[in-house]
Amino acid sequence: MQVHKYDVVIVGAGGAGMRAAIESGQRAKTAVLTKLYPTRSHTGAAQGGMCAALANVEEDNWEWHTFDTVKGGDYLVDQDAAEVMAKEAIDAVLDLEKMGLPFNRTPEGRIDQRRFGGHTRDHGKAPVRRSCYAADRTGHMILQTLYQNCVKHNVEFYNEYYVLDLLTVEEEITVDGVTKLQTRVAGVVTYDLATGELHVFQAKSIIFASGGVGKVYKTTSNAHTLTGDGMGIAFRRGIPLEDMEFFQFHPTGLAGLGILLSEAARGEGAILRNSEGERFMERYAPTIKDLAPRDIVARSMANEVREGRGCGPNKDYVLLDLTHLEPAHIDAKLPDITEFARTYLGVEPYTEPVPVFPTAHYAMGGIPTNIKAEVLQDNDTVVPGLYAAGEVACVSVHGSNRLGTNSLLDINVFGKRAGIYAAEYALTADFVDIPDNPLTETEALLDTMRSSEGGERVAQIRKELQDIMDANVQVFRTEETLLEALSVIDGLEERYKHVTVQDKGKRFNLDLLEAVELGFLLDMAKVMTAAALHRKESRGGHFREDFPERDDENYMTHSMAYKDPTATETSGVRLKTKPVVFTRYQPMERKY
Amino acid sequence: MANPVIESPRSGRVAPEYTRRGSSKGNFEMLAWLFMRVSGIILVVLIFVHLWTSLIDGEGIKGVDFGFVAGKWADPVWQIWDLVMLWLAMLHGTNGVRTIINDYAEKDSTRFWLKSVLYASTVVIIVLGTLVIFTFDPCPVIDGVAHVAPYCPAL
Amino acid sequence: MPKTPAGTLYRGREGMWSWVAHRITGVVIFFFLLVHVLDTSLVRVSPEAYDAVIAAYKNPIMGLGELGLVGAIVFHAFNGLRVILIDFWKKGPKYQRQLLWSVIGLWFVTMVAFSIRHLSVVFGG
Amino acid sequence: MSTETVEREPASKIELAPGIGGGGEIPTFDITLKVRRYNPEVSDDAYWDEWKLTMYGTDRVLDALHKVKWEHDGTVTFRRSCAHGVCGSDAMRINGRNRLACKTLLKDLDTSKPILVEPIKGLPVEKDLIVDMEPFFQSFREVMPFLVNRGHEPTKERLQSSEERERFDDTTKCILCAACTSSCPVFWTDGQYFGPAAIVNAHRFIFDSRDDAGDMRLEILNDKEGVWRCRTTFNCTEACPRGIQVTKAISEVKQAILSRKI
Repeated sequence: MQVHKYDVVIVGAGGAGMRAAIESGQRAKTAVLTKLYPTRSHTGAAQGGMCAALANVEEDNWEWHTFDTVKGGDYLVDQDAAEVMAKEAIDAVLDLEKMGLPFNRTPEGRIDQRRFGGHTRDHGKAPVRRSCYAADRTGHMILQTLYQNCVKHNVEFYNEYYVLDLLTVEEEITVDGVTKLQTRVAGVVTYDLATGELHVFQAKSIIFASGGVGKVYKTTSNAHTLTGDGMGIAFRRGIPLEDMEFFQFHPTGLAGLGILLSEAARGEGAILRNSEGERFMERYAPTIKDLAPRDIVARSMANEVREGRGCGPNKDYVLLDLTHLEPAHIDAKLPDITEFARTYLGVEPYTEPVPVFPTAHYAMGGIPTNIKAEVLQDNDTVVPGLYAAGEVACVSVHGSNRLGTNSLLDINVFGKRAGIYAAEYALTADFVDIPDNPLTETEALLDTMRSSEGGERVAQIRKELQDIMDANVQVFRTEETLLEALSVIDGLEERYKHVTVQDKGKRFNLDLLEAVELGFLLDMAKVMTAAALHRKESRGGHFREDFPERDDENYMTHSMAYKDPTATETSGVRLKTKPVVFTRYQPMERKY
Repeated sequence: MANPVIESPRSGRVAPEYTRRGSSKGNFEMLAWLFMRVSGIILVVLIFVHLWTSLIDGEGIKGVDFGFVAGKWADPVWQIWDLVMLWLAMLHGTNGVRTIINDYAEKDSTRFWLKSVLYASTVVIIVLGTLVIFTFDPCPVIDGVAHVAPYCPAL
Repeated sequence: MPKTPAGTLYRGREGMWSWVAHRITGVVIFFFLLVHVLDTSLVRVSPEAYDAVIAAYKNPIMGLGELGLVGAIVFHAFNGLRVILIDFWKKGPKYQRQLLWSVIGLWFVTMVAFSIRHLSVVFGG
Repeated sequence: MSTETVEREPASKIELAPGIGGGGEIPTFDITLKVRRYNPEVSDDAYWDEWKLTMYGTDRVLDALHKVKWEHDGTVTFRRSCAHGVCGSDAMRINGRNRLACKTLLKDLDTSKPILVEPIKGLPVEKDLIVDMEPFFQSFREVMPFLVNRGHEPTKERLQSSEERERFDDTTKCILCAACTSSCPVFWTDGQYFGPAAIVNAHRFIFDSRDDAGDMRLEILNDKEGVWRCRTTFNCTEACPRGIQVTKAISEVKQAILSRKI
């Protein structure tokens, strides 16, 4: 067993991980562990932009941005976090610019800004230009710029090191006369994909920045690698997951494929039409129409299709119409996404509307953290030395529905905070001793899979999981669909015990990797479904047809899902609640 | 069954074959690159005219003999012409072959020997050629027998 | 190089094959150049020696060889000019393919003209 | 870029042409996929493996590889992540040319013949389609691929005109997939050449008006393994899945070195 010692270990090398690494690498001995290579992460797929109230092109301020974020998240947003994010957004953008990010520019040479869904002037009066962007590859440029700066600061990467376990110890502490168990973290166990060996990384601070869990769905904009590993590891180690019922479906995925066409398309003037050629968003959001937040647009689209106004042979998609825009304008602002339409669907966006349908996009929920990116083991107890940032975390700045561009902002603001706080903690703290036999559980997990002859195929189970999630835990949900999903997942979990990998080797055993990832997917699907079942109201990205109204009286709370084998009625997921933080905005009806 | 030993950690470790062998100071490669282009343009002119006179003009290849050479080199313009052509072509060619050796010789020792042979032959050829052009005698007397040609002074 | 299992030939396009041709013609010309300097040097040995060797160039088989040599030189020259245009002309990289077809066209025209003249000399009286 | 957006409000309702927006039955067809296999744990020899598959019109080579891995042979090993051409994981040689498997539609290939898939050339093969990327990233790191600015740090952003930004826009598209570098005949020879990707990333900063370290990067690329080894074969330009004019970028770096030295 190889043991490496670092002050700070960062799990994941996407936007949040590398943003944290830049801060922590300059302050403490830092290692970044990633199951990919740094620039392969899904941050690179983000297109439209990153909002900040720079007011470069029109009047704007960070309070409006906070309001939009809170309202966009249907008031489930922790407002202290939203304030931090909107306020620090400005520096986050300027930091990136100073790191070299090639933002598009105004005629005066300042960072240009454009409109984006849900971002408005003066508390919802009209759309505002707030999104800073680099063509339609803002995420790509952020990822590249962060990696470039990691190179500049000599950050140590361990590429293709797959983190499989978090090493924790429990100790009794007494706070205010109450004795409870405090979780402490000692390090992580990783699987070196190249050699098939396990390594232990002992660290004072550990930052999870491992991204989302989009692959529980079939139609998703997410990368194959987004399998909820970080969330799964934390969950298995007793850390709760917050707000997992809220999953964002991005309105404009290429129909059937799920590949994303940026909201920037609508920001630049593209509109949605149904089979009758009608601009149906005028009915659903009369004020901001196609630029309504994603949950509303996605639901409207799904509703159009459900009511028989879908296009195509199966009437199962709607159209994104860019044909009234100047080709030159499209080329200048949206070059990549028009290429996607051409490459993957053979549609020429200059002259033909593009078939689109909502695609699973973003997990609003995740590992609960406070505004210092510290992970919580319950509603208010911090796990010392454990941090999370990015999609894996839930600060909660997105509440029940994230606004477009706020994810790139989230990773930059809270990635930076995680890096700074983790390094500062590491400089004052001591190592926690690695528990005895740290590899036992991981080895057992891998050995079972390698030696199993049960004959169940990873791909088959995963496909069935994705099918049921797509059908039953999508834009519209009911108790019935959710219960069915839960029982299907239980069945799949049973079959997963007999899963067989064909590759028995050590070197680059990606067959084994997929099997392990499937385990996390099953866990997360279960948590998401159980949490959705628990929330008997409709809010943001979570729409219960049996409870179509928002219910502030009973559900103005975050959900906290704990692993608890005794909670048999919800497949081993125990749900609790956590209060929402309010500072200045009281809940109102959410209309656009 | 080969059991590969993969060093760990692998990240950041570059296989030795790919580690660059020191960096070169100075502008040699740049100058060589530039020389190829400049000499190339000049050579196109020099060689095309050379080919015209040797292969097309007059009787073509059939017209080439000692007398043809002698007649040409009697004119200093042609002497200079051929001299420049010799030098540029040899250097251009040598540099070309040098890059090819650099590209394809797998071992340092092979590379060294091939280049040594190349440079030696280049020197020999350039020196030889230069000497021939400058010491050329259109009416040589060999073993007391004078070469007879219309342009030779009558004995 | 570490052991890399050999695969198929890389299917490069005009740019790669013109470069391959450029290299091959370059090497051919270089070796001819060495020989050519040596044979020309025979003028310093004796007129007879030179004429004897040069006579060899005049037989039909060598005549075809000369045709090949000239073909190589003309290609190397024209393609070399193309490379220079790519290097120094702003739009060179954009039109590299068209430039190559021009090179091939010019080469063809030149070679037809040269062949007519040269082969009639070699095979003629 | 200007900030003007099309302000003209689009029509509330339009007549759609019949059958607009693609659609129709997605055709299926059969392909033969041949993959070059190599696993040093089992044998030192590489070999070709082949499968016959039924695929759909919208499927890409990556889908075919997944079908093999998920339904036929789990030991087939390749990297992939985003699956739509922005992460750069799945560069491989498809029918002899470097492509991203996720961006190459099967229907665009000649499906009457077997589709050949091999690892990219010039980097050590580790297993099947996976190559050791470290030498590639090493070259990237060596060209100082980051902004260096020695001036005063402004409180707000540094100013840059749209024209100045446009100057290096093309080379900012690079996703570090190595399709260009591993398509370069010079890189295949000994792996010492910096390679197109590193030069592209140097170009991105050399021509950035905000950067002050252009001279240092030019000095690095003036090396014997630098830009002068480029032979303008255009393989890199043709291989780039992002459409970057790689050869042109290299030419511009060459000229920048020349103009500074002479």
